[in-house]
Amino acid sequence: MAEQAKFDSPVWNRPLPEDAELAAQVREVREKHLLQDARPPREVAEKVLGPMARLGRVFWLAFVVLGGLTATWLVTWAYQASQGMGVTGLNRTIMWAPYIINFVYFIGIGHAGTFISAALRVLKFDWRAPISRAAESLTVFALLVALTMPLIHMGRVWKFYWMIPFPNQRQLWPDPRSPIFWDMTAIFTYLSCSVLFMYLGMLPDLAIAREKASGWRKRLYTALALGWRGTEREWKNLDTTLNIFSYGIIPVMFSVHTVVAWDFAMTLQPGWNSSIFGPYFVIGALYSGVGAVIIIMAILRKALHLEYFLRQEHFNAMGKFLLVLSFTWVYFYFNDYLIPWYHKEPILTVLFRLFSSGWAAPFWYTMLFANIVVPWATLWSRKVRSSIPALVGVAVLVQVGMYIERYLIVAVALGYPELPFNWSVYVPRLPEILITVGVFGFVALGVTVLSRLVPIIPIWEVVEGQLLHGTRRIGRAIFPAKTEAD
Amino acid sequence: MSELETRLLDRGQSAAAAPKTELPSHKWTMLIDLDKCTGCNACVVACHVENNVPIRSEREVIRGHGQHWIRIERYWEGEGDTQRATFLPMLCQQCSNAPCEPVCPVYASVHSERENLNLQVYNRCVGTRFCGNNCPYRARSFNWFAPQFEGPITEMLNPDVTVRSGGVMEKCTFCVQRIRRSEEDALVEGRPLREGDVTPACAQTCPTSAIVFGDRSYPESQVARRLGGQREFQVLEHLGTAPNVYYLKAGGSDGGAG
Amino acid sequence: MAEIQLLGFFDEATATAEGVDRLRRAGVSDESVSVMTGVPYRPRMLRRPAIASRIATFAGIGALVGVILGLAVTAGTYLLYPLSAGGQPLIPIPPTLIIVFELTMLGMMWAAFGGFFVVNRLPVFGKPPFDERIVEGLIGVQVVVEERRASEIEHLLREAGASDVRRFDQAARANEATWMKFMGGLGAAATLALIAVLLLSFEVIKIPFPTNMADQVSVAHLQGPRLAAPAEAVPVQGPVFIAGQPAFASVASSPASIQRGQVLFGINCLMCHGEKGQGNGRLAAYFNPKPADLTGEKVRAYSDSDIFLVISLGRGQMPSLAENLSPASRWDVINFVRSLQK
Amino acid sequence: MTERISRRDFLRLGAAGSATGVLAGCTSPRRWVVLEPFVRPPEQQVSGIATWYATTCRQCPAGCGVIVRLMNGRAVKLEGNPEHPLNRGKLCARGQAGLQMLYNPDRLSGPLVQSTRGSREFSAIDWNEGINRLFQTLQKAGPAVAVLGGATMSDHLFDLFSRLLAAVKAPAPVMYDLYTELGGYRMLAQAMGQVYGRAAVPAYRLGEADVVFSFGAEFLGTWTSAVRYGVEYGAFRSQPYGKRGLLVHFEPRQSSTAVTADDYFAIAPGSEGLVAGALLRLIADGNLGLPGRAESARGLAPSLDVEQAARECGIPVDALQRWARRFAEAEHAVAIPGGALAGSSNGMHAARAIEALNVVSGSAPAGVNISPLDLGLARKSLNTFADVQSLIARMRAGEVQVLLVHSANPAFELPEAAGFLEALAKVPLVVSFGAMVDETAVWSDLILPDRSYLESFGYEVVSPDFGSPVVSSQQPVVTPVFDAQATGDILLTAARGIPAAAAAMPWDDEVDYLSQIVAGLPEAAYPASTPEEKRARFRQHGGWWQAPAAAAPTPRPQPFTVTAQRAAFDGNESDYPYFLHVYPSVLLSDGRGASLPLLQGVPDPMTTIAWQSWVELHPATAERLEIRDGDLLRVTSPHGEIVAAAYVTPGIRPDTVAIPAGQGHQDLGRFACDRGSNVVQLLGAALTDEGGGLRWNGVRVALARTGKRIATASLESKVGVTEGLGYE
Repeated sequence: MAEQAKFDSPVWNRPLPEDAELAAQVREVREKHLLQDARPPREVAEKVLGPMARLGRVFWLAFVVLGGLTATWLVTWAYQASQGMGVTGLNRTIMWAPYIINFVYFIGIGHAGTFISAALRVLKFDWRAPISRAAESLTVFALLVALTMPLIHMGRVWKFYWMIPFPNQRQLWPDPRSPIFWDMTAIFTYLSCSVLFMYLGMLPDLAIAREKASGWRKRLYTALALGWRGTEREWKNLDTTLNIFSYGIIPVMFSVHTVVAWDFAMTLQPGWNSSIFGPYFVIGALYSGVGAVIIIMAILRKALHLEYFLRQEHFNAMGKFLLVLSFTWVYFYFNDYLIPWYHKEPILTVLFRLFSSGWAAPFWYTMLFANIVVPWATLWSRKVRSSIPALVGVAVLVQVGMYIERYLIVAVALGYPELPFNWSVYVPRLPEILITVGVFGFVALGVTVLSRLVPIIPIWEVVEGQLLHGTRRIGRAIFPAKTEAD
Repeated sequence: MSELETRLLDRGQSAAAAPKTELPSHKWTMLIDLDKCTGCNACVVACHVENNVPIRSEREVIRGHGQHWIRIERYWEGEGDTQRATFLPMLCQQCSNAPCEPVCPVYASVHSERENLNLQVYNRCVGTRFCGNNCPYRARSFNWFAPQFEGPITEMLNPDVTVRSGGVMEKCTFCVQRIRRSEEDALVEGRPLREGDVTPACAQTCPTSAIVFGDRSYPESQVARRLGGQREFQVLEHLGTAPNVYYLKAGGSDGGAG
Repeated sequence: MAEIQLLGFFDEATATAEGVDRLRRAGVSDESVSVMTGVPYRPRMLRRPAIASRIATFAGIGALVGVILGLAVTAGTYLLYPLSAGGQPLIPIPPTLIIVFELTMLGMMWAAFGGFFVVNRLPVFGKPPFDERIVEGLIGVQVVVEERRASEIEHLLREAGASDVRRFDQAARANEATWMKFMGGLGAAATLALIAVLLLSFEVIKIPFPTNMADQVSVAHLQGPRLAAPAEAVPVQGPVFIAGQPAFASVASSPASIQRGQVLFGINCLMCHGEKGQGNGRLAAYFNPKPADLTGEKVRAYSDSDIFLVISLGRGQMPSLAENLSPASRWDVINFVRSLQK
Repeated sequence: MTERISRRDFLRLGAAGSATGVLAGCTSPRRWVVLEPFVRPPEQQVSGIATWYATTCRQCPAGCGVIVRLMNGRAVKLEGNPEHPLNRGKLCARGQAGLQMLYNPDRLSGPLVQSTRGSREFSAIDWNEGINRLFQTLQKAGPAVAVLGGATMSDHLFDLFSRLLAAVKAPAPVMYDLYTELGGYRMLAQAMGQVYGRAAVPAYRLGEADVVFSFGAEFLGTWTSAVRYGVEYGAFRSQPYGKRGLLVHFEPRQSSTAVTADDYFAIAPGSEGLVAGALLRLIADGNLGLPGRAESARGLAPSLDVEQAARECGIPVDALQRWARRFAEAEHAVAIPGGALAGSSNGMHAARAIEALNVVSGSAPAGVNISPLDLGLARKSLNTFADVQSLIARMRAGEVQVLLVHSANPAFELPEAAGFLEALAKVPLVVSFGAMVDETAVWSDLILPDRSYLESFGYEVVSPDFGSPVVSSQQPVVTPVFDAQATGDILLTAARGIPAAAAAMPWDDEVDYLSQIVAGLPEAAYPASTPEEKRARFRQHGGWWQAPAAAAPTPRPQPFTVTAQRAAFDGNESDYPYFLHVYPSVLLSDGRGASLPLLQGVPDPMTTIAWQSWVELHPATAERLEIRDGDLLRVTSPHGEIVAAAYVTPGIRPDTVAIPAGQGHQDLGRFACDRGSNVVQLLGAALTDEGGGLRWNGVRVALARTGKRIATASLESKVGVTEGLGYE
């Protein structure tokens, strides 16, 4: 072990100032900021890889429960496919609802991961480093689920490949006019590029894990790391590729949810055919997505003992983010509401009446409470933002609120077509409830298992950040400072 | 062998009888005179029988899975004690700018320019139900379950019409099988289609002749002659779907034409 | 002249830069030196020359391919299947733009990913110089030198501050030949997979999965047993026969009628009565008595009206063909049979 | 090759029928869907040639001509016979559904016996044994035979039954069913007899009418020949030179006829006669209308106070005044007495009052010509409820040894108070000819299932008769689907052993009988010379009729008086606060349609409810009793109680509840049984003042919630259609 001490270079073991007062300040800065709190890479890696490999009782319990939910999902789906879509609560007026609500919701969740990784990378927000991979893994599983939702929803799911442009015996391809085709192209692009993006960013960490692990994990990481050594050429190419992905995936992300919004906006359904639906859905997606990332962060922090990486500063920043998104979302929602309200378009007036005083009022007010009142009332306070339980509480409320919002748009508005003879109300039945609960379980299972298989904190990004961050003394005060290396 | 030649051969015509040019185009149009509609439902039953539309059980109807290609929408007009019901037969409007068509990812809902028809190709349908949502008339019905025809009831199924499997969208076709049959008959006899050759099941049975069907592009047809009057309107005209089903408002007459 | 690879380990960047400088001064070319780190140190920090990445080129080509693919999928589909939908023009531009955009981005990112693999020759086969300590934070400086200068360079590195120097022999390098083979194998596998999917999608390999509507219940009874017409009932098209009157509405024999009759004979009669009507059709062997020889004396003696009745009502084992042949078609067949008798 | 191909196999091959299929050696209908289906709708392909047969619809007594489309020996579609003078190519919902009568999965195959009545434990016997049992009992019974038939029994069968009964000196068949009772056939015929001298169901020509008053006549839904009235109504609405007739409807409930009317008055139940009387009074006193109208009205108008009458009926006086003037001034004005009159105690008075309006306007109905053409064939006449009561009395007195029930379902259709089932216990042998096990078959000993109307022969003299007589032909369009025997043949077979009957019924079978009847008809509209050709053409065209006569003789009214009479109701107002309005369901009619999924599953036009029965309530009533749609209500009358689901609708008077007949079967197959409730159970057995009809429109009921609810199987959105967009 004496040999090892030599590796602990001064970069990672920065001495405290002699002055006791300044030393206290530095200690405070280090406590607050992960990137100031530099530790030797070996130690950082150990903080990630250690808990990851220790599969405790809680993990197995979660695995069994979430695996059970996933199985419920698949079994219910098989039942529904064999019996027919009639087992759901859908009817001749409301032909879309449960699965499309889930579809929109999960696509929305999938937005935050890439947003945090790519957009914040482009903007050089270094604090995002420890969050990005957890967010990306959420993206991947949420998108996977979102991709299955239109399939679950199909009347003849065994013919799903008819929607794929591939030469076939039918001699017919899908119609590119259909928003469903746009959807599939956009989601496929987004999902595949998200997976590649996540994998690229993971390569150096997999190389670290390869060196540290043993047994089957060693073999797994050896294969996954592809012989990454960290040569200067590899690093440069990785940086370029990641930049291309970051710039590329941001417009794709916007397009995905815009296209999802167009699924609705392209129709003649009152309450759907609104031109603001695209940006409104994108913001809604980010809103619920950032909320979901906050929840995942809190859970992973607890489960994998990531207190070192995920600090108050991160929750604080995410809280601010949530608040800003809430403002933006309200702005769009108000737009979508105000204009038809002002026009007094009859059928939309019916919908508004329904929301404000009809049977849907409890849902609508809950949604407004969860999406507006609570975030606005609480998130301005640093205290709330920094308190993990409080912030998670708000984030959970936002999830509830955004789910209800999708429910109101998809299931309620659809029940009010222009000919009042056909109005209808959607009441969920057991199959779609089981499937919905099941897919939540599946996403949780995916993130849980993945967080035990790959380093869920990007070690190299944290270490790089720590390398580039230091303190600066101005007068008698110590401040965190950042080196702009690029 | 071309499709047309095969069809002619089946009717005992040698392939040489097939016209070398394109088949003539039509503007199939339906006219529903609300002044004459009595809500008797004869059209509904006739349609069920002609087009093998399954009857759904009570439980299914309660769940909103009732399946009809044409239905009589009954509205109430007026207030309080003077409230009076009105009937509006609603079926696929065979829109020229059909909102259901472009949203279908698999070309199951397509347009026939030649015949001015909105076609539904059951065997292509994968059941996304996008078309159903996008139909402002809610004229499309989905097979929530596979249809059930009990015992000998299968014998009365019309062999000209496919029985749609579960998970497939269906809708009024203007009895395209009858159009096809009449077209063939005309071809075999070497004459153009005449007014009255094609009548969908609903128009045929309608006791009051409230439903009239014909080719709008033929100026002597009943529909062409009766179009353009004061009473004419189209349902949800403002949406720009350009339906090919025209309605005549109740409470007036166009005198002698009907 | 054998070469050897040295791997020196430095604690931090300043010493590494010093080492790199010394190597350069010692006449070791920049190409022979490579730095390995667990953290992305910028080349400037280590006094290494700047590196240009070719990934962007790949991404650009990918984007171009994406544009072409997007146009092919959209416009190609419209042109191959000129199906009208929703009153839109045959090639609607706005939806095309959406697809082209998505596929452009897809092409760009996939190509960048692929480029990353190609440029870096990933995955690495063989055992190029590496040490676990690099991931723990040490900076490795790899130098390829002639064997005779090895100790000189090692000394130089240690002097610059290297805490340790490891020697690797010539064999410790990435195996590019294996990499090429691997990539080739990958390509072959992808091609095979594509072919397999094509075989499935063109139903050359058919998965016996029910296609639902192919087995039609509505036409099932066309296959089932023919039901006899109800006795004594008269269809709307008219009675077949009224006592004391000849059969109705005969069609005069003409080349057109005979030609129609031939086609209809082929459909409805040939399988029993044979191509020339001699009672020797493919199914004749199954019958006792045999199907009638239509060119024989007996049938010649029949009046047209009698033949019409036999076709309409059936006789013995011959079923009624009233459902298959309209009255006019029956006369066409009779005219054809008469032409056979000539 | 010694093995022989079976006929069935051969037929399979033959049936494939298509050139390419057979020549290629693959005879599968898959061809139609496998080669092309993925790129084109299969409807683009049509195959085979259809055969059409003309016959007569027997879903209701009217006798519309239908043509049946056959593919490969299967009936696949019914359509109106365009040649038929009654319905002119049109058909109603019930007619369209007729194929399910033929292909109903619950039809019986072969005769059944039941050892204990009501046990529903039937055992199959063969036909010889079944007919033999009938024959032996008939032989022993002598004149103690009774026949209870329904109005949809074919006239030829009625003739055979009548001949059999006459031969054994038994009273004539009793022809009575709920459908004709609710339609007022018998009562209206009686009233026509009093007014014009010939008792026949009236037929009103509307094609040229300027004003039509409909007094509870649901002539566009169920009344007499709804199809013909539909045709008439279509012409009535678009007459030459842009003329459009006006329709005014008087009925307590908005039926589909009321909906289509230009003006509609929700009059108090049983006040139709009062309205007609007041209109007469107004024409007479106001000296309204064309010359001669007021004079004519003065001779007929009853003495009444118009204002009081208007109050009682619930019509504003000025509206009455306006319409009286309109009616009197119209060149062609028609007043139609509806079926609902038949159930009111004052029905005959009301019918005379309404017919007096026609006398005033000079538009007598067709079909009441004083001297009808003698066709030399029998036609059935309907009996009154009083006749049924006397049959029940005979049964109770043990004077009936054998009861034959055909086309009627008395156990379902007669009120319990009539005592039919108790009397039935005294009859040693009850034979049902029902094609399915209905409620009456359950209480019978022997079931000899008749063929459905699409499998059997017959003729029907069309009634109502719109000007010239029509004998509609009935012939089988398919070979029997089930092992059922024509009742006519059974009767002829059984009669052979009874000498008197054998002499009266000398035919080999019913086809022989029909051939002789048809041969005796006068010259028809189509050419036919020999008797053989006559028979063939009769079947080919779907009946016998003559070219329309230039002008049918106008019947001259007999002297008659009109009196204003108030209707009587069972139950006092405090215990039973609501009038009960019973009406035949547009789809299920009196309940015989309940076995057809096509009629069960198609929504009722006014409520859009399928598969269920309901009680229609006014929103004010519902609010007072705190009733919502789907609440199960206990409806109590002085005679019984039923439980049915509420349906709140503005289309009914607040003091009235309406329940359709048709549901509430315990039997009649899987589609009918255990659905809803039978409104007949609320009725008593009281007779109307005149004419011996059942007073089914004179009952008051009380409503109470049971606390249970069911989901309403309706197509409409109740919120949507009642609240709508909220801006109208």
